[in-house]
Amino acid sequence: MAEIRGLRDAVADLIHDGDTVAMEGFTHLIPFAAGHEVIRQGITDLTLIRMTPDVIYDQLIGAGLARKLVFSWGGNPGVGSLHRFRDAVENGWPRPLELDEHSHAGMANRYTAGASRMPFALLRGYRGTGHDRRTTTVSTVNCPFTGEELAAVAAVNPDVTVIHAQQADLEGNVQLWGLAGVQKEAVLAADRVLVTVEELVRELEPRPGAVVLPGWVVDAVAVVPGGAHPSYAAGYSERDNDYYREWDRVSRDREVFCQWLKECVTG
Amino acid sequence: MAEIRGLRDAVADLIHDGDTVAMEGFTHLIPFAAGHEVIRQGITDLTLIRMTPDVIYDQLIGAGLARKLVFSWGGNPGVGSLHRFRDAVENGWPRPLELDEHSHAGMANRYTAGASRMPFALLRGYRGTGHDRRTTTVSTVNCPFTGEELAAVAAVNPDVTVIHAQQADLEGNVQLWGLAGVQKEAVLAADRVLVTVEELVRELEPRPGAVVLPGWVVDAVAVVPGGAHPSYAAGYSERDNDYYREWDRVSRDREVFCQWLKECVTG
Amino acid sequence: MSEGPGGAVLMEINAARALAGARTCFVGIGLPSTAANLARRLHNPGLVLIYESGVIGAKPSRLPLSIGDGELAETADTLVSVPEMFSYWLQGGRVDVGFLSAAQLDRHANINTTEVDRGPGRPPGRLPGAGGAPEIAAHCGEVLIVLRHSPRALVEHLDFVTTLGHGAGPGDRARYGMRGRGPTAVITDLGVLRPDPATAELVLTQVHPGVSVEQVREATGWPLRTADRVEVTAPPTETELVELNALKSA
Amino acid sequence: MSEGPGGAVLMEINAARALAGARTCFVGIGLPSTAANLARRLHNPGLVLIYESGVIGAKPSRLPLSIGDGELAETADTLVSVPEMFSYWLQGGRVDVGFLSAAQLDRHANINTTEVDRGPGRPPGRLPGAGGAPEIAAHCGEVLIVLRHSPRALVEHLDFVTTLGHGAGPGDRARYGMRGRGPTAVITDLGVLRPDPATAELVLTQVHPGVSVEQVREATGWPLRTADRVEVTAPPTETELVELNALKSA
Repeated sequence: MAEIRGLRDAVADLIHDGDTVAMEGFTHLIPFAAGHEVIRQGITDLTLIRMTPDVIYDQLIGAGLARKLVFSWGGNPGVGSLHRFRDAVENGWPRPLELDEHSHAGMANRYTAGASRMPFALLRGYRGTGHDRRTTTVSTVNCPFTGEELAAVAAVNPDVTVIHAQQADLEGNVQLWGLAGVQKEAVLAADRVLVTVEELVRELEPRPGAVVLPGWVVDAVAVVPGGAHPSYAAGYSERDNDYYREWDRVSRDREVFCQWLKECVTG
Repeated sequence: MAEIRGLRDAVADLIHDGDTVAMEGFTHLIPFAAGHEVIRQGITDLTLIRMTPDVIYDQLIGAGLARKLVFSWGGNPGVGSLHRFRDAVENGWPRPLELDEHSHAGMANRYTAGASRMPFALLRGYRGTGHDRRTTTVSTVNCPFTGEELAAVAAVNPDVTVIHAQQADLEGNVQLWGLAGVQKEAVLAADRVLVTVEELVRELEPRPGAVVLPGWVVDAVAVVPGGAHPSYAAGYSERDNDYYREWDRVSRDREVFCQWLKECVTG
Repeated sequence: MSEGPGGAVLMEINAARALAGARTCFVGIGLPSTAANLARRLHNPGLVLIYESGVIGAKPSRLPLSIGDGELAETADTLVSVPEMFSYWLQGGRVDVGFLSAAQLDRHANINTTEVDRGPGRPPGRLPGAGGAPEIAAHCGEVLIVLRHSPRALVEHLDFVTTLGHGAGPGDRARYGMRGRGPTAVITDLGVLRPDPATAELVLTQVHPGVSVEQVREATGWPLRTADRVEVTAPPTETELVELNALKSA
Repeated sequence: MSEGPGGAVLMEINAARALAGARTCFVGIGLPSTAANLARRLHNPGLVLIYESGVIGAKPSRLPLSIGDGELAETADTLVSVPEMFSYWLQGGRVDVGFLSAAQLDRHANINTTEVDRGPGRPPGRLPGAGGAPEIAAHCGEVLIVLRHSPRALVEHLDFVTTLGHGAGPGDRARYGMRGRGPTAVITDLGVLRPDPATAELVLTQVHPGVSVEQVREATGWPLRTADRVEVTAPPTETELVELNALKSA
């Protein structure tokens, strides 16, 4: 059963140096506050998994905490490049970043396989592209019924998945609604799960389109209102598009970034 | 875009002799009225697909319209045997019934593969059982990453899928809620789709746990209040458990069944 | 006490007792449903009932007739699609205990619910088939089998293997890549059988009050071995009987 | 008219025009989103906008900055998970038209959005990567590519193949099991290129008003072939310009 606890303790207990960590959220409900807590605690040598490593992973990468990135689209949505990600890949600053690179469909299937506790998943994809030559996590299988060759992608099973949701009740049952991304799969694929929530409620009131995660698949719930900012939580906040635009300027320069890190996170 | 039409015309247009037909609904929302219309029109030589061929398929089988059944559990839930199904399998009455028999997990995966337009799906299952010796739709593949042997099941792609739902709007967008079974997958796996609904509404009001099917994946919507009876439609009706119990008596005897067929369906 | 209502009650109560430590339970209709709901009332109010119809965390006030009854959905923590149920929750290893029944059961706890031979000149008798059983047996942390004891049910050879229990003996489950422990107890109206850790063969470990070991042997279709010490099931407590009656008459 | 705002507007308007007959459209951010939303306003109000974030049937009143903007979700016919979007809806063949952009595009409409060479002694310049593009190109009924015309974008050789268009020529898509028709038009700020049915090589079929064929050739990194008859794009209508402005200022 999920324990309701403080963010600092939950992060310290659940995320360790060298872990494989997925912080998911497709534009919506991105667990920024938890990511910043990881930076504050200096938890390092992480393998970071995320379909869309946007600003939160740019920050973790820039802080030097990631040794590897498993992903499918690394940009600042609607703005441009992720400069810290680029600097790590192109120049190895502040440290080299190993990549395991997929398409969205491939990553979605990898999470699905992980949640289903299968070693791999099938899709029609990748063929004719350069991806399979750069990764060991894409292969092919032939259909035993039709003979057709299909793409196979290895499951991902993070050590820890971190997500942000709108609500949890006192028993740690979690409800999120709006764009639900790949969060359910990322949670069920993981060994340990941390959920930050906007608020704790006495009882979860069923909502259209909601995903409910029973407390018994979650290890810890931390109440962090605004914990998705500059991403948003439908019903609680709006996406801070200015922050994403401003990030382009902050992240472009190593010194400006380091200054930001000190002022806004590690304090 | 789905056309709103009468049940008789919709069935006549969409379901033909020799078709592979899936009428889905896991206890809830079983499209009985559409099944009875198929019986009235004498559409025959059908391959019937359904995870739980309960009383509706017992009736179609007893009426002699099915040449093959693709399924995973053939009983009268909570009551006992499906006597018409048994009579067809054991005695070939009123005609022999070919079987393609799976587990629930296998059938669910077959629909998922069908909806995903993949030729097959993977699961951990079937191994050590007798199923794979009786069907050509179970095989094995080895994981290209771990070498592990896994079960492969062939996709099902019905010619027609028929489901019952609570509501449609005037453009044929469909909403169903409560136990959603495998209906979305059965619809998306099919070439043609007929949905009977409890009522037509001006606008679908989003509901917790609802499945929404856009009108452009549905061919015809027919308004048939009570069209799931003796199954039920959450929010509209209750399951008629007495009917299921009484079916045991009606179906046990060929003559009583034929009498019932004439009195209650073909008129 | 012999076969009959008394034994049936102890079968239900014993099954409920076996759920004392479980967090999540995959429930079928009939006796498993009775046992799981009884456990919630008696000693495990937090037990999460999962039904293959897509229901997680049902809290029914009365026993459902089918696994798709409306009350299961209405009282659930969450509803999921049937494919999700089988992939993420059952195959995903999220269920501690599964309940199964059997038309035929062999000494290694393999199960037949597909068809039974009825002798020469007659076609096999058709049963409902697999349903969720093969994957429940494969993926749940452990499986409890409940059935009425008779030589026609506990047989030397299955007419069809619908669901693998312990296969042909130790190692078979691992060889087939099954992750759960498989059947850990067979609870009947006469007593309880458990697999011998060394051979995976079911042995009699417990008889219900008033039932003799001999009686159980006679009701078993293979030469039944008994544990070194066969215990006697604790008789139903007043509370157990009261709650069972309340559940059934609700 | 040359490269510049006029051409950019015609690129957007042409892309919107190309959606006149589509029922469903897979939309990325930027120009595709502008084109799709413009098509809804101009001539295809029933066009179903699908975003890879899980949104089916979005009806935004203003242009979203990201594919996960709240308004997309709030105005949708339904929301689905990202795995479902890619499996049931995109791979399931439910989308008529997909839009893609490209950092590099070759003559067979293959796309690079992964990395570009920057010359000796410098590491390749890193781009965002694949995202949904490879499967959009594989599964949509057809794909429209929109990008600004330049010799650095329309290149002789891709530095990396992120997304397969027509591979090395006719037959490659079929050989790789791809079901959609692949790229059917490349709409730039100078004109429109379409694959020659015989060779699958992109040829110039249309120039925007005031743009010469020679200008397009100079802006293309491979020796560009032209169709027998190169048409001139109809200039933007008053309505098209008004609606485009309204959309952008909303």
